[in-house]
Amino acid sequence: MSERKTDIGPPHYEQFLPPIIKENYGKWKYHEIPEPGVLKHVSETGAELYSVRAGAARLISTDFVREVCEVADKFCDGYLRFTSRNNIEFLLTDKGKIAGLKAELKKAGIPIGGTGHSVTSIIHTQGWVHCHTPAIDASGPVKAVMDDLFEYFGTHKLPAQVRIALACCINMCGAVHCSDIAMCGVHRTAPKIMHDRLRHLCEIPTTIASCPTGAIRPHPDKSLKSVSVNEPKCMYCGNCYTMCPALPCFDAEKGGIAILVGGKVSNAKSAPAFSRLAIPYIPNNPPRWPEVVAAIRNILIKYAEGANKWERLGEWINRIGWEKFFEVCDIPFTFQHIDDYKFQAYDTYRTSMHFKF
Amino acid sequence: MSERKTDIGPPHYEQFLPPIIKENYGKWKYHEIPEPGVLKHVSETGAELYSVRAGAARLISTDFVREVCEVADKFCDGYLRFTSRNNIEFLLTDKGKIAGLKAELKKAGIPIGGTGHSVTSIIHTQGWVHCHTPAIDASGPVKAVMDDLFEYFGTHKLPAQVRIALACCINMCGAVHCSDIAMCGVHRTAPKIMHDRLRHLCEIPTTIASCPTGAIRPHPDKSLKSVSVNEPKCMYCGNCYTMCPALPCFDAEKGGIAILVGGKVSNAKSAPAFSRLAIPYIPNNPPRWPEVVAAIRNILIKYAEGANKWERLGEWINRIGWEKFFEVCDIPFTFQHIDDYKFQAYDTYRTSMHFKF
Amino acid sequence: MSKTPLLDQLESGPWPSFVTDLKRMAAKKPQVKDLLAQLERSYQEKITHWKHGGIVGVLGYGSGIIGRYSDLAETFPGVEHFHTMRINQPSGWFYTTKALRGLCDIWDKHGSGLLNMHGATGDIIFLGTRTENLEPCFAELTANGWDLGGSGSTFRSPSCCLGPARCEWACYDTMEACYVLTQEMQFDMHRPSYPYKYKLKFSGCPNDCVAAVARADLSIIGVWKDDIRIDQAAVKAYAGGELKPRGGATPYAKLDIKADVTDLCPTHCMSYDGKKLAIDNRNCNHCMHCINLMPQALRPGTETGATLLLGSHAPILEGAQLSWVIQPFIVMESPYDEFKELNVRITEWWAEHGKNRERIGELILRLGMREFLEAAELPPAPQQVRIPRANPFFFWQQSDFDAEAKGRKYYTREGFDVE
Amino acid sequence: MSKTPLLDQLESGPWPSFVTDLKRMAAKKPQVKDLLAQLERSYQEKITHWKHGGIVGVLGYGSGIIGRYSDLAETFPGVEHFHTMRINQPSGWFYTTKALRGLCDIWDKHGSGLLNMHGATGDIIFLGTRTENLEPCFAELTANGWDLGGSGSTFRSPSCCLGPARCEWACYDTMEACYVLTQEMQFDMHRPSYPYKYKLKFSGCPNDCVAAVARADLSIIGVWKDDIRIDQAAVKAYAGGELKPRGGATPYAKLDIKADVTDLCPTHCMSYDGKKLAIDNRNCNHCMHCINLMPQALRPGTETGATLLLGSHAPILEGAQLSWVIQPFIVMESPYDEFKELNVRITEWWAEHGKNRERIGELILRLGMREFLEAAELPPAPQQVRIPRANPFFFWQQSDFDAEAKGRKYYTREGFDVE
Ligand code: SRM
Ligand code: SRM
Ligand code: SRM
Ligand code: SRM
Ligand code: SF4
Ligand code: SF4
Ligand code: SF4
Ligand code: SF4
Ligand code: SF4
Ligand code: SF4
Ligand code: SF4
Ligand code: SF4
Repeated sequence: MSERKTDIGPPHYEQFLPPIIKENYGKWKYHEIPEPGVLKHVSETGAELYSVRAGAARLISTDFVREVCEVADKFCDGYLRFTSRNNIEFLLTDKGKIAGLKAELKKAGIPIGGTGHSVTSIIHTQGWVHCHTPAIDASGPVKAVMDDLFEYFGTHKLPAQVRIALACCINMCGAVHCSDIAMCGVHRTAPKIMHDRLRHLCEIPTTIASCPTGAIRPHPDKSLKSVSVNEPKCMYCGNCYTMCPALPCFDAEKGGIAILVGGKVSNAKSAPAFSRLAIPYIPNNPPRWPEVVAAIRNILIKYAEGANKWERLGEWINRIGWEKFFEVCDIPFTFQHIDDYKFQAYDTYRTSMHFKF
Repeated sequence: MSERKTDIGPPHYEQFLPPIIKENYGKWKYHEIPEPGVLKHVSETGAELYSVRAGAARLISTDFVREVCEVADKFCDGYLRFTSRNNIEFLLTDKGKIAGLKAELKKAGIPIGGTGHSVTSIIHTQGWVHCHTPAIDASGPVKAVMDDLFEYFGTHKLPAQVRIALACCINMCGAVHCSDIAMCGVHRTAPKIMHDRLRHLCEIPTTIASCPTGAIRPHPDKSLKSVSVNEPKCMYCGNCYTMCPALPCFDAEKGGIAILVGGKVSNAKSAPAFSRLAIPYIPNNPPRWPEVVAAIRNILIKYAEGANKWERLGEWINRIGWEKFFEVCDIPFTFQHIDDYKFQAYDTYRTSMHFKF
Repeated sequence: MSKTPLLDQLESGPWPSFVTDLKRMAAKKPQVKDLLAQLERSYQEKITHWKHGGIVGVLGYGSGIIGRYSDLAETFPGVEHFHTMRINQPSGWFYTTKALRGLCDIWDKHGSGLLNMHGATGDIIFLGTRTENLEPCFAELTANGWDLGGSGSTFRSPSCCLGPARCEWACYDTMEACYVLTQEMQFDMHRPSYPYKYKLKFSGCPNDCVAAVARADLSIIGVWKDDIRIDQAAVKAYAGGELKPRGGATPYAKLDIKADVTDLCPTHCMSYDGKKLAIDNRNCNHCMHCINLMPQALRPGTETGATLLLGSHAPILEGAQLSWVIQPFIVMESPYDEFKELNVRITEWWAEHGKNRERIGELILRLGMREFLEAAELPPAPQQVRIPRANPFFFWQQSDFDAEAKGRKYYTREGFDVE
Repeated sequence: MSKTPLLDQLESGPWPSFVTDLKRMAAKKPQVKDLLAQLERSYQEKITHWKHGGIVGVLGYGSGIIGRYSDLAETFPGVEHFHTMRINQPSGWFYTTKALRGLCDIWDKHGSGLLNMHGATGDIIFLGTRTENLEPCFAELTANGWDLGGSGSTFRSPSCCLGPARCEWACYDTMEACYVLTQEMQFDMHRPSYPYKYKLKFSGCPNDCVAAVARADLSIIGVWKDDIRIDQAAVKAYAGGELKPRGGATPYAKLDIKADVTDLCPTHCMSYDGKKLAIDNRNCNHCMHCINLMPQALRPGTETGATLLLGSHAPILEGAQLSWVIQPFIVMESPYDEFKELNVRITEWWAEHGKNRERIGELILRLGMREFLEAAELPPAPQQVRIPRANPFFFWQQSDFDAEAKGRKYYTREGFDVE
């Protein structure tokens, strides 16, 4: 048996770069975005690189990857990349080939867009397809929302870029916590304790320590060798379940989706910011989550109507004030909107007369 | 013996109002400030009230009060008031008497000013004159600073009003925590435990609970019936001393003054804001605290030079950035400036690329 | 040679000298002489010479007096006892000379003759007397219509800006509200029954001239709901330089309405076309900036009342807090029943749940805004928060699920939940 | 009748359907058929059917595989095991079709044929295989030059924006830095020895196209120290409308340089007189706004490097954090020794002091920035804070007093203290 290879790390990227990039590496001078989904980068040497950006489901098959490879072979000498938001970029130097590439993608049902003032692909997670803690599916709501917002993917109609993300539970894999619009799966049931299993599967001190709100205590009945949960102190984070599988906190009826808005990552104009709770709960409604789709469209439309040029969603809200956001979007303000979670809470309170009636 | 009177509360204010105020109560239309220290209020009825504002030490004698009463009798029909910042206001209706009043005050060494874009009287506390926890005196540093900034009391030279405050310990009686410039007495010594006295004077559990950082523990030697202090966890707040007199945390050498800046209270333009640490420590140097006086003048001058019209000190700093404030005022940035106190700390960190080199 | 060489250095300079003032009193009162001598020692040694305060008071009261003893009583017997008496000031700190002289007479008789006009909370501070003088002094004060203010874990002496007495911007009667509430709360002011101190401050408008937002557990700040009143003729006079910005109290001779006013409006809800000033009042933040700069052209609206904010205090124990909005608008009119009842709900909830030395603002942080708002019977409102929460860690209570079951979308408060 | 009536409804609509894609794979792979069937059950019951993950892996590694088992294994035996393999992606997610096909071949052979391009951390996610396939699949991957990424309490697969490969704004070589650090940290990536996960993300400029500030314990964001380069001729072309704002990717045909650029500059350090654009670079915040809108007129300066920010992560446990500045400027050039050494100091300090499942950002909040900065050998700098502390609760250490005794005014760090 040959020596087992380990710790070789990923291949060096250079072998995957098209020649034009190798030649102009670090020499790019400017870019243009001649049409939605098409980027043109011009080098100091005068060389021109075209990138055509296309959307896809993130959950894909090798068949699909092979299809995409065929397109890339045909138009891009076999060079392509993926973006940090799971779009595909076809890299080519021959401007003349763009039309053909676009036609081919169209035929394959692969949409082009995601650049500039668009809604680009939704960063998302596993959901019911692969994870053990989701309150919702991931790919399903994403598909439903993108179907609805499709017109915004391939156009530059919005006041600025709009980044949508989804996480299927509050672990928030992905950048839900800093997105213009975010869907977050939420549980609303305290863990059900499976005393029989707990005894065998879980370390009691670790389980107790795992609860950020201190809701878990040793069970008063010592003979059970289990724990009890002080339900009013539980905010359904599932952290105890991560540490102890005998504490499932799922519930077919009470799970759902919260919508958070106004986050961003870039430093352009305003600083990076967290997304903030807009709608605390929308019932889980597979397969197409129509209330979620409608809620997101509503927010997007109000934003598009109300924002100034160049204003990200959160910048718009900050300008008009959150009280106006709730008014304009006709979203009720509830106890859940008011932070009561430890150290961050105070900083969210309005300690001034700066508000509107 | 006649019935003992209790709970009668303060006298009704109406008996102290001059007739012009009674007649125009709630009917004031606008005001002017024709010269520093002189306010003119005009009523919807056309009536005109003049108020002449004068500064005084806040620590005064009945002799001084009687002197002031004489002036008020002579020019104001016996009506006067004090302001929320301990200035005296002489209330009069006859414009012609202002000159005489001013001359009389001048003779008595009572300065006129404190209006508009001035440095008005310094809100302060007791210090060595009356309190048990001060790190510094109060009246002394205030006198020294006001002597130095005297030219700003009776003029309207600054870009906006500048409110200075002093607290002799970190209990911060007064509004030190929200002032343009604040002096705050700070200790830098952990409490010295007087085991003999502690046993008799203090409840051990209350004493332990009083420490916000959890630095106090039961003394390992149970027979002592006392406590021990984990010195590196102590930030010298004196709260344990408030609960237990056997834990003095004073020290003639290590006490001193911290300077905080950029706070405000009004909602004008920007929201109310806390003062922030500018200089963590200046040695205690009675009787005239020259280093403190110089530090405050330096900050005031840099502000006056750098601020835009109407900009409060904190608004100026926010516009240029704290890194520039430290640069412009030539104040070293130290570990002490970086918040590390519990829940507020994270919110002060720079979570963006928005800074200047 | 002078006995107070260090203090003497505080007699020079243009600002009035407390040392000079105290010295003349020292000539009459031995305790003031000893006070100066002890203070000189503190200036030499850089340390206080007051002992940890003891509990002293007048009969039936648990507040209003701060006990103070010297740790150098043998050297300076005059300051062996040097207690403070806090006398509740009248609304707006207005006096007649007659009233002031009356106070001086009492204090000359029973105390050191030293005082502060006023203490940082607002009281008249009589500084320095002996235990045995407290009761006679108190008797004479009450006989003359004065009473003690608060100290310790009580309702503290409220204070207010002078409001309608002399200010054109007062959105409610701060003076009367302060007086009425002070009277209403006499019992709680003089008998410590709270977990810690509780302060009220009344400001007539968002300029907040008593710093209510920073220093009062319950801050009552005047505000208007309708439109800022504009006098366009006066606007023109400002633009032309006939009227001076901020009533004249600035170094600037003339207002540039665009640069100085509309561009600096924090919500950008104003516009000025060189002739007419327009305000989109629905987007005004009530910051007062424009009104402050043009007092003859602009005035608050006429549908006025107050915003209630809660929770401010100095840094002990978890860091300072500013008060935050709990009720965006309340009509403040005599007899202030709505306000009084709310105040009772707040203090009762705090008294029930607060730990020793826990301010109301800290208790809310510990138990959560919802628990507080439900106890205070206040519905959630977006004005209460600057921004909604960022974390996904929120709670649902049975009342929420019940409302959902009834077909309501969200529970906000019994009778207020949203369909 | 279809066995997946609910999922079928996700086949319509213009956006590519994962259901359609999976269905064709289901025709070839029974496990995909079972996956769809189980997913349909989840859609019906609104609940996941995956069990709490178990620990599975390849020999010698403690990471790179996420164990996953169905709780309906008897009904859907194809998904009894359905583990994920995380394959470390190449820098910038560049591929040749040859490389991609090679990966597909391996996965068709050893797994479900389903994958994510890419996971949220950046890995290629091979979704669904059985325990017994892990080792052979791994052998074939490494034979072809691929390796597993991180999972669990390890150094996670770093990621980077494409930087100099295609972007004119890259202030350092993100691709190379990411590659070098990934190689450097192989041991820590594959053997869990940290308190929790530790992520690195490299963005070439403050636009932060990999969301480093939000999702990386250590965020390396490119920046320049000198002046923004201006091409005034191009400025004119923007003003005239010959050049389109933001390269054309907006609904707006023409740039109004004052309204759109200089007025929106957050530091107001720009001015435009209708002809020339001027920048007061000492007051520029590096926000990128002006550059973003006028890519042909403006470019970052040439004295470039990166800012290091630390601490971001999702909300577990105390709420989400964004990374904050720990070193305002570092030169990022191969072999990145300064950076590597700092990274070691950071992880060693964290490994020593961190509790189980405590991210580095949380540890710093628990122990204080000073302790961290001293361990990391970084001096305090005003750029690290947005605002200095408001509370007066600060500590002094012996080193401060020692520095004072030596006549220095402030201690900032051995060798750096201020005279
Ligand atoms: C390809 C990609 C980097 C990569 O290595 O994969 C990329 C590429 C570019 N970004 Fe980006 N960004 C990419 C993710 C991001 C992200 C990360 C994210 O969304 O998760 C951000 C931060 C988002 C946020 O703030 O929430 C991001 C914030 C920006 C910005 C800031 C815009 C703003 O107003 O906030 C710019 C500047 C601009 O668009 O003018 C920018 C500009 C650019 C430029 C123009 C850079 C250049 O000169 O080539 C590229 C084309 C932009 C376009 O599509 O309009 N890129 N860009 C990523 C494409 C994602 C996608 O497929 O949709
Ligand atoms: C007399 C007094 C109220 C009282 O009941 O005693 C008062 C009276 C007036 N204040 Fe005030 N303010 C008084 C303390 C305050 C305070 C509280 C404090 O300083 O502790 C504040 C908040 C300070 C802060 O923000 O830190 C305060 C913030 C204002 C402002 C907001 C200015 C700003 O730019 O932030 C105005 C508006 C203005 O000046 O144009 C204002 C305006 C006024 C007006 C013009 C109101 C009026 O129309 O009559 C009065 C004369 C102002 C002047 O002196 O220039 N008053 N004013 C207080 C005099 C204090 C003193 O002796 O110096
Ligand atoms: C006299 C006065 C200072 C002055 O010279 O004006 C004062 C003096 C004392 N304050 Fe104060 N406070 C005074 C107004 C304030 C204010 C300002 C205000 O009320 O507007 C504050 C800030 C606002 C607040 O309430 O938070 C204030 C915040 C404190 C604190 C910190 C409370 C906190 O929550 O952070 C303490 C510490 C304590 O309660 O143990 C304190 C404690 C004290 C004690 C009782 C010291 C103690 O620990 O026992 C001081 C007695 C001094 C003495 O010997 O006379 N004092 N104290 C003020 C009361 C005069 C009056 O009645 O008018
Ligand atoms: C696969 C992936 C989601 C995806 O579909 O893309 C994922 C999936 C899981 N994440 Fe994640 N995380 C993934 C990227 C992230 C990110 C984004 C990133 O890395 O940029 C985050 C936010 C950033 C961060 O690190 O904080 C993230 C924050 C979490 C957290 C919360 C950590 C925190 O400090 O708040 C958990 C909970 C935990 O660690 O127990 C978590 C836990 C998990 C676990 C392992 C569930 C668990 O408790 O054991 C999930 C396994 C799902 C499965 O069955 O496959 N995952 N997770 C992502 C990794 C793919 C990859 O390697 O490329
Ligand atoms: S967000 Fe939660 S449920 Fe979704 S993949 Fe991450 S850990 Fe799993
Ligand atoms: S779900 Fe979260 S809050 Fe609830 S008991 Fe478990 S760990 Fe605690
Ligand atoms: S600030 Fe401190 S020392 Fe000064 S009066 Fe208040 S409690 Fe006493
Ligand atoms: S001074 Fe403050 S921090 Fe120090 S031991 Fe006493 S209570 Fe604790
Ligand atoms: S708070 Fe407003 S109403 Fe009261 S005095 Fe100040 S400016 Fe006038
Ligand atoms: S009060 Fe403030 S927010 Fe309202 S219009 Fe005037 S300046 Fe603008
Ligand atoms: S982060 Fe900056 S350098 Fe990297 S791709 Fe985005 S814009 Fe270009
Ligand atoms: S990068 Fe941002 S801060 Fe700097 S000049 Fe441009 S717009 Fe202004």
